[in-house]
Amino acid sequence: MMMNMVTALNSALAIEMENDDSIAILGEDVGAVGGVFRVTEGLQERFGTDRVIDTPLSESLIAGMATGMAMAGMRPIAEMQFMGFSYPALNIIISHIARMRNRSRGSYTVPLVIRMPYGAGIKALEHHSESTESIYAQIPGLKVVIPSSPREAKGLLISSIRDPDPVIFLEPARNYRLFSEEVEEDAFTISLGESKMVQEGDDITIVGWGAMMPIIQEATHSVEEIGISCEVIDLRTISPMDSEAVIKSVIKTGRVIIVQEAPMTCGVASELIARISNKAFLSLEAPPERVTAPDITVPLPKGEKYYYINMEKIRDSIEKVISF
Amino acid sequence: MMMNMVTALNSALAIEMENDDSIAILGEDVGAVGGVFRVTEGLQERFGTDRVIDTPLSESLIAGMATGMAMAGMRPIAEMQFMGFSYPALNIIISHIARMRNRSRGSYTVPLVIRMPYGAGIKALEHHSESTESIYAQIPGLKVVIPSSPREAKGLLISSIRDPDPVIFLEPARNYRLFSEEVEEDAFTISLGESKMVQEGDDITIVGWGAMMPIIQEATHSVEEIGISCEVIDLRTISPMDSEAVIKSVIKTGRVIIVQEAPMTCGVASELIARISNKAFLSLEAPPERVTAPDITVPLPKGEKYYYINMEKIRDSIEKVISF
Amino acid sequence: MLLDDYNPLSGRMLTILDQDANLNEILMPQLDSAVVEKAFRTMVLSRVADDKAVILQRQGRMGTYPPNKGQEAASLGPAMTMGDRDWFVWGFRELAGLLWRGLPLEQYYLGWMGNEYGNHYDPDLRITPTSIPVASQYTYAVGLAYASRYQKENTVIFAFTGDGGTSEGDFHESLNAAGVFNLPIVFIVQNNQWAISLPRSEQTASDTIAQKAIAYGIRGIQVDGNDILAMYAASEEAAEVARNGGGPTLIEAYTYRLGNHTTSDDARRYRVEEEAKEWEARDPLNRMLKYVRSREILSEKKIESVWEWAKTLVEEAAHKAETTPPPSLDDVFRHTYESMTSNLKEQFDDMKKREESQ
Amino acid sequence: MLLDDYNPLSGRMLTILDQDANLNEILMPQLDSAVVEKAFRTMVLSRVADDKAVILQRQGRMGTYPPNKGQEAASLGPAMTMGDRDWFVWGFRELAGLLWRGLPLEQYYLGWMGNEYGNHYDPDLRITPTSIPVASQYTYAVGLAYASRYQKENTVIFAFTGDGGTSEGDFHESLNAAGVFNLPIVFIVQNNQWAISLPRSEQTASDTIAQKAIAYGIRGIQVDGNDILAMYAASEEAAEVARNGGGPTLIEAYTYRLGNHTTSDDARRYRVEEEAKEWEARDPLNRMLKYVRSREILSEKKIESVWEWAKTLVEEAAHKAETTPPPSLDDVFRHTYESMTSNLKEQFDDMKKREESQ
Ligand SMILES: Cc1ncc(C[n+]2csc(CCOP(=O)(O)OP(=O)(O)O)c2C)c(N)n1
Ligand SMILES: Cc1ncc(C[n+]2csc(CCOP(=O)(O)OP(=O)(O)O)c2C)c(N)n1
Ligand SMILES: [Mg+2]
Ligand SMILES: [Mg+2]
Repeated sequence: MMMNMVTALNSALAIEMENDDSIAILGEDVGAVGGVFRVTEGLQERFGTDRVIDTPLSESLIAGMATGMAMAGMRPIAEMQFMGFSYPALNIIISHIARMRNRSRGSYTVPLVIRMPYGAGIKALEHHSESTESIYAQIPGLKVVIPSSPREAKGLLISSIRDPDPVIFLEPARNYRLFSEEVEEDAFTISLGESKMVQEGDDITIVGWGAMMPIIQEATHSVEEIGISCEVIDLRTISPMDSEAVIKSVIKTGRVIIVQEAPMTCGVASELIARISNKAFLSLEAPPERVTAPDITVPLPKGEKYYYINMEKIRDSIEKVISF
Repeated sequence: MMMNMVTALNSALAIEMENDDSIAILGEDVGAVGGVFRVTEGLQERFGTDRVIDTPLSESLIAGMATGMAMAGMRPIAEMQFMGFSYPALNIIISHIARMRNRSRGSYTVPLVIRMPYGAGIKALEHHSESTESIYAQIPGLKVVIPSSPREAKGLLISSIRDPDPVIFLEPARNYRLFSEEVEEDAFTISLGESKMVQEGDDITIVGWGAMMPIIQEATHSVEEIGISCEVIDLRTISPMDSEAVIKSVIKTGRVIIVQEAPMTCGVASELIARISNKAFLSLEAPPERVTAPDITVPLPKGEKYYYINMEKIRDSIEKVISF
Repeated sequence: MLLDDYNPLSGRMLTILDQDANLNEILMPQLDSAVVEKAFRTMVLSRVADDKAVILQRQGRMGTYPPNKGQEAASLGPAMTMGDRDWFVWGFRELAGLLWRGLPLEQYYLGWMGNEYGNHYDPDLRITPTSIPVASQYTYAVGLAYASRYQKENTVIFAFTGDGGTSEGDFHESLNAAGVFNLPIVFIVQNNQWAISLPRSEQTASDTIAQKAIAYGIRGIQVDGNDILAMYAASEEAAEVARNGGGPTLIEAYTYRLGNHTTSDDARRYRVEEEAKEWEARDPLNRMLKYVRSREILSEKKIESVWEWAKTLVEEAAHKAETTPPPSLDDVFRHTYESMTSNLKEQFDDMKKREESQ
Repeated sequence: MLLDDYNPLSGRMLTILDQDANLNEILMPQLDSAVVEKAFRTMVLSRVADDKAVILQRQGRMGTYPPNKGQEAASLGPAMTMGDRDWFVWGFRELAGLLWRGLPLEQYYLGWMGNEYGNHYDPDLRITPTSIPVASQYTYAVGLAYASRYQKENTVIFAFTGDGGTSEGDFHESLNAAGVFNLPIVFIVQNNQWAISLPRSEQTASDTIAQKAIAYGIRGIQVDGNDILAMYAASEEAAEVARNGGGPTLIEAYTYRLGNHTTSDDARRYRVEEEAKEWEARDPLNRMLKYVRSREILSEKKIESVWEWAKTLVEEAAHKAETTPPPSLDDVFRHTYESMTSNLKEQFDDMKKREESQ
């Protein structure tokens, strides 16, 4: 069935809720409205207000309430309306959700999912374009998943819901309705922590995740014309991070670019490069490169072009690394 | 005059408050008690309750209140009781403090300092041993300073107070009273954004900050005996990060280790290595190494030894890199 | 004192000019007709400008926009009582008040068109930038108030949020601290009955928003937010109390969002249209109009001309905003810090080269 | 109903057994003497265990510790009313209640000695782990309550924090949501008059903590927190209301922290010693003792023996805790996720090798 990312996510939620009545959704405007992006559309009607819960405007409470529900044996799926509004919940996420299992040496666990749209490129107001995924990726005890396509979104969300650990599920807002693809109607899973080999190639490894994937593919197609063969990896889960697959690829190609929507400093790309440069040191034929946003606050739409990564930037970087 | 880090910080605060009555301190228990580590001791008595303000138990408010004071032309210095209790303030710090200047294109600025003790090694309760400095370091618009010694603490704090931008000032709790050194009684400044060359050497560059510095020096002294000459750099400011100095050093030595108290993933060390491996690529004679905590929650004191970096770990890493 | 007579436990809401434009002469604030005229003009201008913004958005000429329709009195009343050096701390739905304060409409438009220069206010206006993270602005309002007293400015801070905003931790921490420090703030909650799709009754179980003041030991009052005179009177008293060291007040402006939450929203998904219909009968602008007519403050001809005047201003402002050049690369980088860090400079130079080579 | 008669606007605090052990026979809850005896024993055990912890810390055998002295009744009363499947959500100063609930004292000690196994509770106890970030536990208490209703467990959640905790955003968001969802929770604020060095009067400007309930449209009551009978009666009623679908209640337990904030604190820096002296006269344990004597629930000899019993238990628990082996490398790594990620495994193996080579 053809689905875009929104309908694929909706399908994942509906299937899982159908199969497991310990699952409940909570967040701002997730009910009648179906969330501001309509990911939860129709679910309240179908599963009732007890299982699709419109909460007051309180992000810290949403995270904490989900924590308690999970501790009591439910499988809550919380929605933060945008990543930029998840910051009030960081204390609960860092101080409780990530640690409850370790703090209690396993007496209590917090199997929950916190979904949120993230990323720029949707011409939005301030705070609606954040990509601070490395805040989450650095917290031990959390898993952080970022799908890049409708099918990936469905399979990864189902895995996240079934996972015994808390998962931060970041949905690239820009890709919600960017394209559709064939997606299985039934449930299926995609393992957390395994990257996806999007395309094999010999000359250079390009790694990305989320909204960067379609742009990376544009760029790699364009350099193929000039004879550069790219190996493309979609990281899919940034925590745990499948650096093994990336390192294996770099050992083969000798060259690597990490494409990251977020600003440069202390992002996920830097972690990957630190691992690569340590473990693929002798294989590297050129300096590992990053293509990232500059270290500035995401500009409002009129200035976004100075921030957002486009295919030219990636292509130029490929040419630079190849010709090193 | 001999000062430990607590008295040096106290001296910086007193001098600056004496000279500039737009400065006020606010936080939990900063008044009569002088803060839980006594950094603000005596200041309320000296400067009054209007300038040394005990706030209710509300970290988000503390950060926001400081923001408003700064917007109105004051120079607030806020204290978070521990880094682990700064998370409720992250929304205000990320969403307002870091952005007010850019958001208003300079109409409003937020020259403030948020001080907080950070780091493990003090046998403390849960949440009292955090080192999540890379959360702060990745936010454009913030500066993040970490002193390693009493003298550094005083000079850097005075610079931070006088800086036109918001500064997160992280004080290694472990070093508060670890040692004393000669510190000028009067005001002096140490530039933000400039690392310190602690020791020149030829064979390998060791970079650290905060509580890691004394441990690094122990390790480098111990390897000197076996003829390894270390160049040691104290980063001092992790944002902006003086990667130029580090890169220059690595180009000279060809080898590098970053020592980071925090867990490995997405830390400041990964950023430094990403920059080094890109810009000193041809000079690297061995894979850049990190010595960091494992990716786990800081254990409670009884298990801390499995987390905290000791000099042996650094020494072993030096030997490994040297013998590559 | 109104704040006593209408305290939150009185069970009464302050109305002076009711929805049929009946006037409570005893409580009526003293306003000379020039002021009433200006208030009327401002409400009209706000309404016309707001409608225009919705159209601009629909035409792809503006970004997501939160309509103000129906809430004009709630921000205008307080704005009318502000002194020159008082602070106007807004959220994102306070257009009428901002226009009274003197915010150039083109700048307002510019902001919603996605340009940070929309927030580049003349500091003398003492308006803080738009604040999107709901209720977070209350925390810096407390700081402004603290500084006001510390600097002996004798100013009052007027801080706005919505009914949804009252559920945020920041609302609580701010009102509590303002109470403890006895600060000169007037907290105005525009209770427009909805927070996107969540009705007021599901936002909090308290009967009124005003009674939340009791938790902080501060004054509270529920005011008919569509009644410009009541909003004026309550704000004036609260500001005077604050200026005289009497501390903060929470004003619940009981009003209604006649439009969608934003231009991306479709209110029909969650509320019955009759509700909005009913509230249209209580439209603050109509009420004002009736008042202006009944008191003969303006002739019918003059009233007509106010709309014309507003339309002209709005068109001009839209034009100015639209013809403002987009931010330059320099704009986008330069205001991260007072001066660019070397890392940023490197990134800037790189982008500059890219730009020039294109 | 107590919750009506002593509503926060009544200006009255509920006391049943006053500080001179005068009893209000009318309000007195029905407790048979075995229960009273057990309560007395638990208070004594708590007191002895608490004093011991302070000594252990001073001797370097325990980490930073927050003394409970003087607050025994405030957590014990509610604990006595908890059903088997009810949840006990504590912060960090609720020893007496925990002991009643059945938390093994050695495990309590183990936690404060710096070992995560101190939180490895038997899930049947339904005690959540220590929560250090003040008031944050209130947010998950709401979730537990939601789940309780959803799962038709008919349980009540008892959630504790301090007077300082009431200033946190999480306190507000939690009480508000509990009100909106009408959840079965009893929120107990141990108002011990201080939050480290900040006196209650500077924590909030409201006259009582109990009146904060009004902001959320829920029940509130101020209770003499040193009166075990009043704490019992109020909690029992609040729990019953909750269990019958009547929603949450906020109980302010008006008490006093007789000791330092923690063993790292020196209360003489910020409060006059007379204050503590005065409160010693209101010590909940003395009051209980007077009651036990006056009702002749226990003979003098038996009373004596309770202390001996407690001392023995405490010594045993301290010994057990101290002789518990420290966490292994495996302990420290294994509980980050259900199964170790490959990155973690690599770090673990590395440490393992280091450990073995030493
Ligand atoms: C912290 C935060 N969470 C979520 C949002 C998304 N959001 C924008 S407006 C809004 C509703 C606000 O309701 P209210 O405070 O009543 O103001 P109104 O929109 O009705 O004027 C929400 C949830 C936000 N801007 N900030
Ligand atoms: C979020 C947070 N901020 C600061 C602290 C440090 N701290 C520990 S206890 C305490 C005071 C708590 O006061 P109260 O809630 O009255 O409880 P009490 O200690 O009096 O029992 C503070 C500030 C903390 N633990 N958590
Ligand atoms: Mg609203
Ligand atoms: Mg207290």
